[in-house]
Amino acid sequence: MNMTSLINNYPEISIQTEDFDHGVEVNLLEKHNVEDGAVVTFSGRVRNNNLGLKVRGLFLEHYPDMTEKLLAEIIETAKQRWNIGRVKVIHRIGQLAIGEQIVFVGVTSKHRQDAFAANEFIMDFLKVKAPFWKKELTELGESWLEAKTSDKEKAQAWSK
Amino acid sequence: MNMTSLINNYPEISIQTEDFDHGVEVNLLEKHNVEDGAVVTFSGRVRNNNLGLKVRGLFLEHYPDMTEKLLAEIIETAKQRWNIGRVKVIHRIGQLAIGEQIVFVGVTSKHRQDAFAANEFIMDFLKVKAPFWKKELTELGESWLEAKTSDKEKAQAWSK
Amino acid sequence: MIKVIFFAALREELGCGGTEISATNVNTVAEVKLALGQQNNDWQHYLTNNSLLCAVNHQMVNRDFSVKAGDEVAFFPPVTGG
Amino acid sequence: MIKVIFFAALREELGCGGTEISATNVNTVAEVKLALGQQNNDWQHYLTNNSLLCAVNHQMVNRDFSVKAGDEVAFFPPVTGG
Repeated sequence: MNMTSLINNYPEISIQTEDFDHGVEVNLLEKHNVEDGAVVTFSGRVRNNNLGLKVRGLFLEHYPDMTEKLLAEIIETAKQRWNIGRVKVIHRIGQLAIGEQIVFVGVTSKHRQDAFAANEFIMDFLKVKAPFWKKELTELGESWLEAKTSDKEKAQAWSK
Repeated sequence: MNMTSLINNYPEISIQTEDFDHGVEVNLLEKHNVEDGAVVTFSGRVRNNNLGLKVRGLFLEHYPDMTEKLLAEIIETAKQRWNIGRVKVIHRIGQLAIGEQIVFVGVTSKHRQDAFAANEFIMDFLKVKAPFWKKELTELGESWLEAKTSDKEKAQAWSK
Repeated sequence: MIKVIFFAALREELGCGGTEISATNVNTVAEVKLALGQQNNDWQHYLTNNSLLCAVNHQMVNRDFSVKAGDEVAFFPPVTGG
Repeated sequence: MIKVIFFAALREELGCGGTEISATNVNTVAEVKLALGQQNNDWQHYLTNNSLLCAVNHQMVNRDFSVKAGDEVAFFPPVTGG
């Protein structure tokens, strides 16, 4: 077990309405963590278009408690599969404007390959497993996003 | 061509002795960049051990001008291979202590898979192509690091 | 009683975030749907949508999964977070 | 003249960061090494190390690559950045 995961007061998962600071999160991942030389982060923002339609904003709904449970399972699976140190997953909910941050995944490891793979794995499964739903406000009105086949395929590709 | 790469005063490559701010770099990658929803970053720090030896610090030497040329070629290759937006590569030189940041690679894209792949590609080729050399100060004295076979193999794997 | 909750598009289609049904004669997820449809005819159409997912006590399950009094049963469309 | 520079372990082994050699009778990278070894016998051992890399005008090349007056020829060990 990695010593760094024993540090208290460092929740791995945060579902929140408020914004987060990318730099602060990276610093927390690296704080008192001189074993892990590599940190890979993913962050996703609200884009200004989707499938050719101009997007004005997003509304994010989730299933409280189940979200945290699912994310914890995904992180645990990643930790069993790769040699990684700390993990942080932040996902925002509620009303978000263009350009706002939606999601952050940070993973530390001794060797970069583990951090890259585990981070992408966590994102791929977050996309298809974690109970979040996006409603898009476009120039044509509001509509719930449909799940993408490509996301399903990405998640399935990990079991090959 | 991605509009965002036309923005001036945003050098893609920086070789520097001074430290950098991870959060500031991510903000710059995302500034006036609402097309790209995904940002993947890699950052590497000086670890406190290598091959079982306690490390006290690193000295980083490079071949000025050739480094920038090689990194620009690697970035260009990544841009041809994946649909990515902005790229930033920072590499520090000189004397670095335990825990200090060595390298930062940031890539934005419309879809996360491109940013993950391009970032790891850039790191893998930076490792085996860019003329940097690390001298390690361990408990047994100073020694130049040897290139790793595993790094060579990772870079070669991209041409499969 | 069994607690039933709905999310996202389904919540809006039903015009309802959640309800409760009696656990009597309701032994599986499929029977929860049936009971909900009997309680409110307008819901039947939306609840028979094949892409709907179901979780019982925060665990993804299929239509044959057993339910009992006190369970929380959630129905929702495929997830779209991240 | 041809400008020659050395990096990292090689620089320390030779005790020299760079020098210049005459371009006369020096047409390839291999001949640059030969001329350097003739100029300083102690260097021969280090310059014949098979893992050494060479760049001419910032471009990676092999031992048969042509060089001419005004070129910058660099010798160095395998790189270890990142």
